[in-house]
Amino acid sequence: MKNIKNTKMELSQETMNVGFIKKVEALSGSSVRRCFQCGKCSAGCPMRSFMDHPPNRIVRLIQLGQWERVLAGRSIWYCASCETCSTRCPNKVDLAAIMDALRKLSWDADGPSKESYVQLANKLFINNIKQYGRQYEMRLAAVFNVKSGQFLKDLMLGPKLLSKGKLKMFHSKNKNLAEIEKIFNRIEEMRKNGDAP
Amino acid sequence: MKHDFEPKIVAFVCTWCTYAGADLAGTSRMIYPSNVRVVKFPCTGRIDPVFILKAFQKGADGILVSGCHPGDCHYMAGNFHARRRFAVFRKLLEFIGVDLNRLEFSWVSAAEGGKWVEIVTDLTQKIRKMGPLTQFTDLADEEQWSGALSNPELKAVYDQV
Amino acid sequence: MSRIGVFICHCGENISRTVDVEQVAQAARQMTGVAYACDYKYMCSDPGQTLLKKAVAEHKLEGIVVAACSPRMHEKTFRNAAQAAGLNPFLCEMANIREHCSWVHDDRAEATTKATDIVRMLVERVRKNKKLVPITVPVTKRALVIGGGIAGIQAALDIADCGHQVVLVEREPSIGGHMAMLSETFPTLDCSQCIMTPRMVDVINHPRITLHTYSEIECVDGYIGNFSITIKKKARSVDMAKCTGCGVCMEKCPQKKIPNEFDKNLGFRPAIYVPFPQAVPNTPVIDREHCTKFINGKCGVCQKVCGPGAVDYEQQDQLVVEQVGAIVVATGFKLYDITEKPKGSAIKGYGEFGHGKIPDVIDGLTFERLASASGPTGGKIVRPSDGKEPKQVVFVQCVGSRAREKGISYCSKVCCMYTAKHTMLYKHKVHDGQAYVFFMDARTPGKSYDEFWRRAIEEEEAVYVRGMVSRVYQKGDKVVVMGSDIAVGVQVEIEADLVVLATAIQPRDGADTLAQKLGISYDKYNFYSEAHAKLRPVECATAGIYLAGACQGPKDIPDTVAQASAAAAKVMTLFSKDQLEREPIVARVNEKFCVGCLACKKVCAYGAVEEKEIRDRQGNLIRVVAYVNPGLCSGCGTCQATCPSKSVELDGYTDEQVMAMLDTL
Amino acid sequence: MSPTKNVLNYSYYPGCSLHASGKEYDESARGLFKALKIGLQEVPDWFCCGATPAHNVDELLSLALCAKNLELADAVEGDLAVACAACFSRLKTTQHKLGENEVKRKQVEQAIDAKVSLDKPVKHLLEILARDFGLENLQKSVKKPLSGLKIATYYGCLLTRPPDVPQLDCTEAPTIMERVLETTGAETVAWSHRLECCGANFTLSRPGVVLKLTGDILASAKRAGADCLVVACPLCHGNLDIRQKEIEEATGEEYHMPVFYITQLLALACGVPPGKLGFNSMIVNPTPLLKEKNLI
Ligand SMILES: Cc1cc2nc3c(=O)[nH]c(=O)nc-3n(C[C@H](O)[C@H](O)[C@H](O)COP(=O)(O)OP(=O)(O)OC[C@H]3O[C@@H](n4cnc5c(N)ncnc54)[C@H](O)[C@@H]3O)c2cc1C
Ligand SMILES: Cc1cc2nc3c(=O)[nH]c(=O)nc-3n(C[C@H](O)[C@H](O)[C@H](O)COP(=O)(O)OP(=O)(O)OC[C@H]3O[C@@H](n4cnc5c(N)ncnc54)[C@H](O)[C@@H]3O)c2cc1C
Ligand code: SF4
Ligand code: SF4
Ligand code: SF4
Ligand code: SF4
Ligand code: SF4
Ligand code: SF4
Ligand code: SF4
Ligand code: SF4
Repeated sequence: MKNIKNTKMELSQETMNVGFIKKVEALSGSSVRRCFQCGKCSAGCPMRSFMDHPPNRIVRLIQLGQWERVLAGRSIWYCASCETCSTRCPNKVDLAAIMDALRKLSWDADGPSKESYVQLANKLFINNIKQYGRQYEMRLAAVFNVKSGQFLKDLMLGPKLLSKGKLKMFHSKNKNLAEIEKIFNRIEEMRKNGDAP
Repeated sequence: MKHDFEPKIVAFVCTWCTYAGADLAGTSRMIYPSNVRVVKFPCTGRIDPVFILKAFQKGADGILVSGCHPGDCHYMAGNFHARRRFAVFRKLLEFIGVDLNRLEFSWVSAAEGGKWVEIVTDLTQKIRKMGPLTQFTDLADEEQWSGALSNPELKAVYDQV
Repeated sequence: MSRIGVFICHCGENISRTVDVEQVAQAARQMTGVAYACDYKYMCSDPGQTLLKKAVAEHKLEGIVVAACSPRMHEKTFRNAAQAAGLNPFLCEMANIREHCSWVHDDRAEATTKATDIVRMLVERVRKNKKLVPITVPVTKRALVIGGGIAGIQAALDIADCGHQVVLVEREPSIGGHMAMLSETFPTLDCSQCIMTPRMVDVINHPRITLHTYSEIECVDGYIGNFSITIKKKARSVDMAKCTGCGVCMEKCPQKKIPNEFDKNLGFRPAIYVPFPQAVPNTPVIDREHCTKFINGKCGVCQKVCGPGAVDYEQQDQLVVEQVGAIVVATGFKLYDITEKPKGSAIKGYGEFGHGKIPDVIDGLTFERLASASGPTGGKIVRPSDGKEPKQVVFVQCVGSRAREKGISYCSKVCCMYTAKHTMLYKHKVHDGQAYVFFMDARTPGKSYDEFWRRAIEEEEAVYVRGMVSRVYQKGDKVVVMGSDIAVGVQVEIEADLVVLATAIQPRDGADTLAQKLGISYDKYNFYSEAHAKLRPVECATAGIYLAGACQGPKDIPDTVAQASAAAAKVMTLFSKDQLEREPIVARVNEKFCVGCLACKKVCAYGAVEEKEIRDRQGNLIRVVAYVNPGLCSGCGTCQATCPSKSVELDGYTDEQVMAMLDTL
Repeated sequence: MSPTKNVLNYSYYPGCSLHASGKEYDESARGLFKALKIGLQEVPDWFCCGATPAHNVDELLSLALCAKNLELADAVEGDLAVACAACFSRLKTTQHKLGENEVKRKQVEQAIDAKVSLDKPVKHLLEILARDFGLENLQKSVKKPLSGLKIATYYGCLLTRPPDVPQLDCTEAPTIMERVLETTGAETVAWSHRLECCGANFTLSRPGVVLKLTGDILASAKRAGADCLVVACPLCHGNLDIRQKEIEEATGEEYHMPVFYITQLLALACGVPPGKLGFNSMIVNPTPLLKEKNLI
């Protein structure tokens, strides 16, 4: 995708994706229009310096229905879900929830940041739940390193943690693992039928 | 503490700002040297430079002229006119050879009791160091100083400012 | 004067603790002119005051010095006591030996010396004091209100309701001002005409209001309590006494295509017209510039059709003189005109917005007329160019305002709010339309104002873009707006159907001329200046003249009405007494010495100094001298210090008094 | 008055981390509760709460997992005690969201094929100690005061945020950890980064980010003169303890600042033998500090 970060915005009822605004509002349960761009969210965001669009600008872009511009940036994948923004927003804009909604929408769509490490980690994490019911950090880390091509990453941490008894080499599956699978399946089913977002 | 020389200080102040500021210093029980004698005017705009000469002539060693801050004049522009007038007057004093350090202009508002104390104290100390002013006690007739510029040299200075 | 009584107060121990009061009294007895001196524990107490009164009688005192607290504390108390004892109160002065002495020094000997000095100074001063009598000025209890917008109407009604006569002068054929032009009003969105027209009718029906419309102030004489006003009533060409307001003349007038100013030229009117149907008075005027009869003498239709024979082509301008005691100035504002650069003004205009040549770029008032149910389109919002309903409307705030480069640095205060209102009115009328607003700040400091603005965005879905517009140009039937969104940090471009500019509020044309007639001051933009921004916000420095509404600075209706009522209250305060009594601390000119240089006139901030002609018995002008109008002088003394020939003196602060004090040094 | 015996009984949701990288938290919590005679019974067959990754991309899944866990917990008597701040946050959020949003509740019920039950109070260990058990009782249970220890209490994000969800303590100026620790005679320091994020979620994917954030936190604690940090969340612990060496290498600052779970120190104070508190599982060795202060 071309870099649209600095290109001119042509605003019209056609170019402002109102459906997108409504979708984000529905998913997050938070108003987007309330935001008056005070910047308090960005002021306290621990991840601001790693983001290309600061959190307030993310809200601004949604207000204008500029989904592509949001997608084109990495900000949503750098949000740590720390809830600082939501806690401090003077307008009760739940930006952390909006970030969740955006990640979900990006996850569903074919966004440019699909390959992000964060997304990969999330995916593995969820797969872990599906397969084992619980997290096994060793496996998570190992698979992540393999899949992300960073074989040597955190190489030194592993043995250290093992020696401290912090990583379990073996894991037992939950007895009612079938239950979990059913939940995953039902959600998938619901989505297929349009019963769930 | 006793000093060798206790100067006489005369303060010309406006009633709305500086006089009230000096009152505040009193109600706040701030202590300052007793050398100052206050003469009250409705406005600094009323203060004729002749009064300053008269005070010097009568033995004042230092003079303070103080009114409202620019823009706060109770009479809108009196302090502004005063400022202009004294700018001219300073030139004249300088011309005569009076040390301008003996004449202080300041703005003290009704809320600035502390500033009043500071200014009076500093001026008193400054004048103590300078010693008594003698050259004026024998200055002749102050009425010449009512701004009638009979002396061409003075007029030249006046026109220049 | 040589029988002076000196009363030294202990103030409990407040003074006596540091000042040896007995020693001061002892010293006072030695001073020239002092006939009696004593000290007492509480001078301001009843026994203290009785002591003073008794002493006056017993010792036949002619002057009094009370050495006690600050005169700011008790001068009134002791002057009253002196008066009760039969002395002129201005022969009583206070020597401040508490705030300026006992409280601020700790050395008893020094403080006592200083207190003695202070008393001596005041004794010398009192010796030179003169009896002063409070000045009284008779008050004509009749007010003039200039300008018949909501400000003038409110002030006039308040004063008249209080029982006083009011003369209301309006320049236009009808009262109403801008508020009559508005559609609905923030922050409540009530219909402007619905709340305005009843007030206009109240004015014309009020038994104590004399209304002069189509009239202007010709000249103003006099001073507070006693103004004489000459009013020019412009020829209406219709006899107000005869006209029934039937409107037949307007219907029949063949000149129908004159752009209607009231509708911001969106509609037309005949040459004989009322500006709008609810006009007050409902009497037409003939616009002589456009009337055929006046151009070439040919028509005369209106006169023929007028039943009561009210049309009078011969009518002349008329001068009326009214006597009033107070004046309320309420001449309102005009909108910044981007189409032209006024001659001799710093205003630059907006070349980048096409200098107003693009038909679908309009100003806020035009939008008001479009949105008004009684407007030229019946409240339908359409584009001036082709009458189509606009689907994309761009509003631009701060046009002209806050633009030093363009000539105005102030904020117009109402446009943020009326733009928010416009986006709502638009959305209410064009449901599928989209409003955009380019803005720098949203200035909404009023009760329920910010909530109103937020509603425009959150509920009416106006898209606000923080950032300004750089250029506007026509592209086909669209108007392209080039702006920026500084939150996103990119340029924004919108192809709009209609662009509405929130242009600056400026004083009316001729505001300066009127100010000069009235002798009131105005700022560099021609807004009238109040005497004190915080403490006297509705009074002019010139006594007896008050300000209301947008002529003093940009203002919305609530502020305007509040100020108008405040001005009315000030007028009523003035009218509450038959005589105006003032402290006799005023300047007086000694005509014998005055050389007529008028240096005093230049420095007097109150316009109190006038020129006075001295004539001989034959009436030949001998010379001109200064005269201080005691009604206007506020006693600052600036003139006295300025006068090169020492010809003007401020009572109560004469040179003699000051010099006497200095002589004690 | 000594603490009443066995009146407090809780069901217990340890969460994945407490079974692995945060096992010393689990051990010390159990030890402490035993010492205080508070019952703690683990919910059988609990699932992962989904933590941040789940709600990050799939809110419904996240809510469904937690709802399922709440259902499982219903089978065990007593309010639900939670140790991990992330689990606590997810469970509370689920209760909060499903309580106020009917649409979401219906969806979740469909997903787990059961009625969601929101009635069981979910409580963080801190809450149980400070409120249910009580600070006074806690103080009375202290056998070995921790006097001399200067502690920086680290709350991180999820214990108190957002304001209307966890309701553990004041969102922006909480004191619950300080109040609990001060019963032991320890000293808590005032410091700036108590509530800043450690970047927990990125420990795997973006360790650089974590290093920066935790580096700031450690620096702040050091500035305030703390001997050690105390946390109530295994994710915070992971970042601050496990990565401390890396941080030191990256920033060139020496910290050697042991990072305790709050239960470790409380249990120590209440007389649980140090050997049972997992001190040797910690990457930054706490022994020298504890020795120096005469605590072991
Ligand atoms: C587009 C727009 C929308 C607005 N919307 C709102 C709103 O929704 N709510 C709100 O509260 N405010 C609104 N305002 C502000 C409101 O119009 C003003 O607050 C109000 O009109 C000020 O009243 P005024 O009487 O001071 O002035 P004006 O209404 O201007 O009246 C002045 C009167 O004086 C007369 N006059 C002028 N000079 C002379 C002279 N020399 N001699 C005799 N008569 C003279 C004029 O003819 C006029 O009748 C709006 C303003 C604009 C421009
Ligand atoms: C930090 C700050 C800076 C400001 N700076 C400026 C400035 O630079 N310029 C400016 O124009 N404005 C300024 N303001 C605004 C200004 O202070 C207010 O406009 C002004 O004080 C309002 O005056 P008030 O008489 O309405 O209220 P107040 O000053 O609040 O007076 C109300 C009085 O009523 C008394 N009272 C209250 N309840 C009762 C009761 N039930 N019975 C009897 N008495 C009661 C109170 O004790 C008080 O004395 C500032 C305000 C603040 C907060
Ligand atoms: S803090 Fe809230 S209102 Fe402010 S910019 Fe962020 S989201 Fe918008
Ligand atoms: S929740 Fe995300 S966007 Fe909000 S402050 Fe934390 S990291 Fe920043
Ligand atoms: S200048 Fe002050 S000095 Fe003159 S009166 Fe004004 S109020 Fe005061
Ligand atoms: S001038 Fe005559 S015709 Fe016209 S409105 Fe008046 S009465 Fe009617
Ligand atoms: S005389 Fe003039 S005003 Fe009358 S009808 Fe003719 S054009 Fe119209
Ligand atoms: S009121 Fe708003 S639009 Fe008008 S000048 Fe001020 S800031 Fe600009
Ligand atoms: S300044 Fe003095 S001389 Fe000049 S006009 Fe005024 S009073 Fe007369
Ligand atoms: S005393 Fe002041 S107000 Fe009075 S005439 Fe002189 S300058 Fe004007």
